[in-house]
Amino acid sequence: MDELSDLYAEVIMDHQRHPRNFGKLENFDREIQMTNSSCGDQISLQIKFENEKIKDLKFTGMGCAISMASASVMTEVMKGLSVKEAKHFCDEFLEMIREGKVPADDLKDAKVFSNIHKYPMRIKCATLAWHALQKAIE
Amino acid sequence: MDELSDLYAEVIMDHQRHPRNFGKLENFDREIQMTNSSCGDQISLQIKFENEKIKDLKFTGMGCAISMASASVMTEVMKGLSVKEAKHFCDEFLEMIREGKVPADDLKDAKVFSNIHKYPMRIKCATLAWHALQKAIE
Amino acid sequence: MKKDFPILSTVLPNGKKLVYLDNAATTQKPLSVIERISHFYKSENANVSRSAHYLGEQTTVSYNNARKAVAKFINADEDEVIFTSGTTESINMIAYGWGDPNVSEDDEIIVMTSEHHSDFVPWQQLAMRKKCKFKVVPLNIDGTINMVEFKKSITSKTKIVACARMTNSFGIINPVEEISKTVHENGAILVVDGAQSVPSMPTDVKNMDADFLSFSGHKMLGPMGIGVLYAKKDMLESLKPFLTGGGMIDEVKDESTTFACAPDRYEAGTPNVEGAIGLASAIEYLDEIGMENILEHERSLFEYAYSKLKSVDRVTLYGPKEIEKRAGIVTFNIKGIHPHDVAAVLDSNGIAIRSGHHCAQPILRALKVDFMATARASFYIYNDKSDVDALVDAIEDAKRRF
Amino acid sequence: MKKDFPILSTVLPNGKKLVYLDNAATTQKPLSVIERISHFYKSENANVSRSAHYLGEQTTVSYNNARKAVAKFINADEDEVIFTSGTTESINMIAYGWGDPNVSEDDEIIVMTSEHHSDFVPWQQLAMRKKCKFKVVPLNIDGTINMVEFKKSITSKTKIVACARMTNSFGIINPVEEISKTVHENGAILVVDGAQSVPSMPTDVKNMDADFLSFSGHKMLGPMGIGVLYAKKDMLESLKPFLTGGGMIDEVKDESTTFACAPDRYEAGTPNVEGAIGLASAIEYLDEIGMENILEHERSLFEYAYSKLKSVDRVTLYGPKEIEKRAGIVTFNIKGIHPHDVAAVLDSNGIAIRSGHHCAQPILRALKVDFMATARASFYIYNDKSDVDALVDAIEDAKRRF
Ligand SMILES: Cc1ncc(COP(=O)(O)O)c(C=O)c1O
Ligand SMILES: Cc1ncc(COP(=O)(O)O)c(C=O)c1O
Repeated sequence: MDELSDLYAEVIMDHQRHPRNFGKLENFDREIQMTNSSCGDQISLQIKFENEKIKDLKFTGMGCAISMASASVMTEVMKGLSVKEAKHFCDEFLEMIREGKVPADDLKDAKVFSNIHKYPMRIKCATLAWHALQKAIE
Repeated sequence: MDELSDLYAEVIMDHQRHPRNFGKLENFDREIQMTNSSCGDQISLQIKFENEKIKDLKFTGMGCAISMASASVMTEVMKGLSVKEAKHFCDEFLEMIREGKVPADDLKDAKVFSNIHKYPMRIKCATLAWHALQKAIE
Repeated sequence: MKKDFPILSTVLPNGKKLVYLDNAATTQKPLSVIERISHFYKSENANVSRSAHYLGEQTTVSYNNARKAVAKFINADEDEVIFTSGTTESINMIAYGWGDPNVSEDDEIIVMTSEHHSDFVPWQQLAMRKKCKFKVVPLNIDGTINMVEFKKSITSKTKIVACARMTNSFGIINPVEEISKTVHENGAILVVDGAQSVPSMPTDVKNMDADFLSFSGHKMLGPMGIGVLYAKKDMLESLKPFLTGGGMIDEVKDESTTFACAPDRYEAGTPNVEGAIGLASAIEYLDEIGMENILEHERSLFEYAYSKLKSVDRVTLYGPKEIEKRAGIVTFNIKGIHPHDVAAVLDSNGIAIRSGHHCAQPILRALKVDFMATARASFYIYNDKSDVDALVDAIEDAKRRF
Repeated sequence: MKKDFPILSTVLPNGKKLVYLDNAATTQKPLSVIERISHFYKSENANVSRSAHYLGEQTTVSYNNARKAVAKFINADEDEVIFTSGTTESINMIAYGWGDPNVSEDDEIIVMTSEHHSDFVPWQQLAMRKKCKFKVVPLNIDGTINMVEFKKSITSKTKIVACARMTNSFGIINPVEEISKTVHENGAILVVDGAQSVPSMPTDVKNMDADFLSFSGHKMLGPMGIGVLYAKKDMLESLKPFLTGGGMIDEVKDESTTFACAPDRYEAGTPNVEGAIGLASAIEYLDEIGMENILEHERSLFEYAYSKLKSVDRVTLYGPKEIEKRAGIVTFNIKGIHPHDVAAVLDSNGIAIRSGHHCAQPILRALKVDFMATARASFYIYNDKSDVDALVDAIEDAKRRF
C-alpha cells in the first residue's frame, strides 16, 4: 500500500477493529479518566493490583483508531507486569513515540507505534492510554 | 528657510515666544481644563462672558510651540466675538486643520495654521485650545 | 483566483496537490495581504500615535485608515471599532468590561447551545463570578436554535444574550435580526459572535442592531493576532476599560488614573498595527469580490457537496437542509470511522479538513453526535467544484480503508 | 548590519536620510524576520493544534518550536512560556489572573515610581478593586530606585512587587537580583517588566528569580501583536486562566468547564502563530549577535552620546551617570524648547526620536521634569556613532531655530 500504512499498520488496524480488554472490571483498585483536550479523545482505565503486580486491567473510551489501538495494545502488554516493569515499559514507549528513540527492551506489539513520532499531530492519540496508566501507577 | 517654516511660520513663532492673553482672569464665568492624552499637552482656559459675548479670556498651559501659539491666537481672535460667532469660527478652524478645507470666512491670524493638516501628528496640538473653547461655550 | 494565494499551489510530500477545506478554522492569505505586511515592515513601521516623526506619522495614518476601513465594512462609526487580538479577546473584553460592572446576582445570561467555546465559556464564567443564572437555549434536531424555547427563556431579568450570527460547527446562519428584536424588547443587550459570519456574508451592525460584535482577521484573509470588537456608541458609557496600561490613559497619578476616550481607552499597549493594516488590505480584497457574491459562492459549493454526499453510503450529514440557513460548511461523519481517521485519510489525499469537537462540545453533546466529534469541510472564496469532487473521492477512499 | 534592515535605507521626502533612534518605542525588522512571516503565509499557514492535516502539522510544529526558542532564550522551561499579544496584556494577565484570586484587603502592592504605565496602572487598578494598599517607591534624584525606601516599604503584608528590569523613560537598569532577594525574604512575589531589558541584555529568569516576566516581540526585532508571559512553574497552580474560550479548555459542560494544562490554559482563542514564529526568527538573529554584545554596543553608543551632549549648552540630560546602570537610551531636554518641537526639528533632519511622557508620567512628575515631557533617543543594534553625530548636529539646529 501507500504511506498511510505507516500510520495504520496491520496490527494497529487489527487492535482497532478488535480491541483487547475493552470493558469494565468487576473489581478494581484504581480507576483513571483522561481526555486529550485538543481532540476530545477519552479513556477510562481500571486496574486490579496483586502483589505489586498488575493483575488485570480494562479500558473503555472513545477516540480515533490510533488511540483505541494504542490502549488495546497497552492493556495487552501490561497484564501481569510488576509496577516497576510497567513504569519502565511506559517510559520506553513514550520515548519511542516522542523522540523516535529505538527502545532498548522488547516492546512487543507496542513497537508498531514506532512510526507515530513522524506524525506530530497524532502523538497525543498514541500516548493517551499510556499516560493514564502512568497516572494510575505513579 | 526650509520646509520646517511651513510648520513653524513666523506668526506662530511670534505667538509662541510672546503668548497673548496668557495668565489667569480675576473674574471668570467658565473654566475648562483639557489634556491631549497622547502627548501630554495641557491647557486651562478661563472666560468671562457679557451679553452673550466673550468679553475676556485667558489661558495657561504647557505644551509645544504649536499648541501654545494656537491657544494664543485663539484667545486673540475670539475676544469680543458673540458666542454664536465663536462657535462658527471654531468650526471653520477645525475643518481647515482636519480636512485642509479653505475657510469661507476670514480666520485672521488663525489662517497661519492652515498647513497643519499636512502634519497629522500635530493636529491635536493645534486644536487643543479650540476644543477647550468649544467645550466652554457649548 | 487561486493564483492570488501562493499557498494553494502547495504539493504535499507524497505528491498530492493541496486542497484546502479548513477555512472555518483559518483562511489563507492573498499575495496582496502578504505584501502589504512586508511593505509595512520595509517602509513604514514605527510605534503608533506617540512617535511624531516621519515613520510614526506613516504608521499612525495607516492605522487610522485601517480603522476607517473596518468601520465602513460593517457600517459602524470609527469610534465604535476597537482593535483586539481576536474574537476570543473581544468577547472576554465584553464579559469583563461590560458584564462585570453591569450584571448582578438576580440577572440572567443567555447563550445558545451551538455557541463556540469562545462565546460560551466567558459567559458561563461571568455567571459563575456573579452567581447569576446561566441559561443555555436548546436546539432543534437539525442544530438550529429552538426559537420557541429562546423566547420562553428570555425574561425581564435577562441582561445579556450571546449568539453567533453563523455557527462554526455546522455553518448555520442564525436569525439575529429576529433575536435582536426580542432581546431589546426585553431590555437586554445582544452580543453577536461574527467570527464566521463577517468573513462570509455582508455585515451591517445597524441593520442587525447588535450591541457588540466580535470577529477575527485570520478567518477573513487577514493576518493572525488581530481582531475587532464593535461596540455600539450607546454602550461605550457602560463599557469599562478592561486591559490597562500605556496608550489608553489620560493622566496617571499615584492614587488614580483617568482614561482616554474611545476607542483608545480600550486599546492598552502598543497596538498590532501590522495586523490592522493587514486586515484592511484583506477587506479591500473581499470588497472587490463583494460579500453578497461570497455568500452565494459558498452556498453553491455547499449545495453541490450536499447533493453529492447525501446519497453516499455510511455518510451522515449534520445541520439543516434549507440552503438559506447555511453557508459553506459541510459537517459529516462516516459510520465506523472516527473523524480523526477520516481526516488522516483525507490528508493523505491532499485534502485538509478539520476533525474533532470544533470548540463546540455543547452542541455535539446535545445532539448526541457519534464520537462527540465530526469531520468538517469548509469552503471559501478560492474553492471550486473540483475541490468538492476531490473531497468526495477521498471519502470513498476512507470508506475502503476502514 | 544596516543592510539587513530594509527600512533603514529610507530617504525622507525632503531628501534627508532616515536615522532611526526610536528603538525603545519599537524596533525595525531584519529581512530574515520579514521573510519568515511571508514564508509562513505562503507555505505553512493553518490553525494550530486542532487541524490534523499537512499544513496544520507544519504550523503546530513551528509554533511549538517558537515556544522552545523563547524558553531557551530566557532560560525557562517550555511550559513556563505563555504567548500573549504584548507586555501590556501579559501584565494584565498577572494582575487579573494572579492578583484577583490571591490579593485581599489587608495586603499591599508595591511598584516603583519609574514604572511604565503598563506596569503601573494594572497594579493600581488591582489595588483599587481589592481596596488594598498601593505603595509607590520613591526615586533618587537621578531616577534610580531609592533602595533604602524600597526596603522600608516592604512588609510581611506585601503580596506583589512590580519592577522593570530596565526603565523605558531613562533606560535605567534596576538591581532586580537584589530586589528579588528582598521580595522573597518577605514572602511576596516579584513581577518583572522585561519590555526594555529582554531586547537589550541577557535574560536568565532563574538567575534573577522572577516569579513572572513580561516582554514584547516588537521591541526586539519581532512582529507586532506578540508578547510573552513567563510564569515560574510554582506560580502556575495559583495563576487563574484569565481569557477563556477555544483552545484552553478540557471539557465544557453547561454548568462548568475544566481547563487544559499550562501553557494551553492561558492561551485562549487562535494563537498568533505568525507572531510567535516571527519572534523566534528575531531571537535567532539576536542570538547570532549575542545579547552580551548588544548591551555592550548600546552602552558604547550611550557613552559616546553622553560625552558629546553633556557639554552642550541648554541641554539637560536625565538619569544616572554610571554606565553600569544604563543601556542605550539618552533622555534629554533643551532649555526653552518643548520636546515635541525638538522632535519636529530633528525629524526635519531625518532623525526619528520620541518626545512626550513616554507612558511614564509618575517619574516625570516626581522628578519635576520640565514640560512633564522629554526628548528620548534610543539606540539598538543597527545604530552607530554616525547616528549619534547626526543627533548632536540636529540638536544644534533646534537650538538655532528656537
Ligand atoms: C518598560 C515598558 N513596559 C511596558 C511596555 C508596554 O509594552 P507594549 O506596549 O508592547 O505592551 C513598554 C513599552 O511600551 C515598556 O517600555
Ligand atoms: C463562531 C466562532 N466564535 C469564536 C471563534 C474564536 O475565534 P478566535 O480563535 O479567532 O479568537 C471562532 C473560531 O475559532 C468561531 O468560529
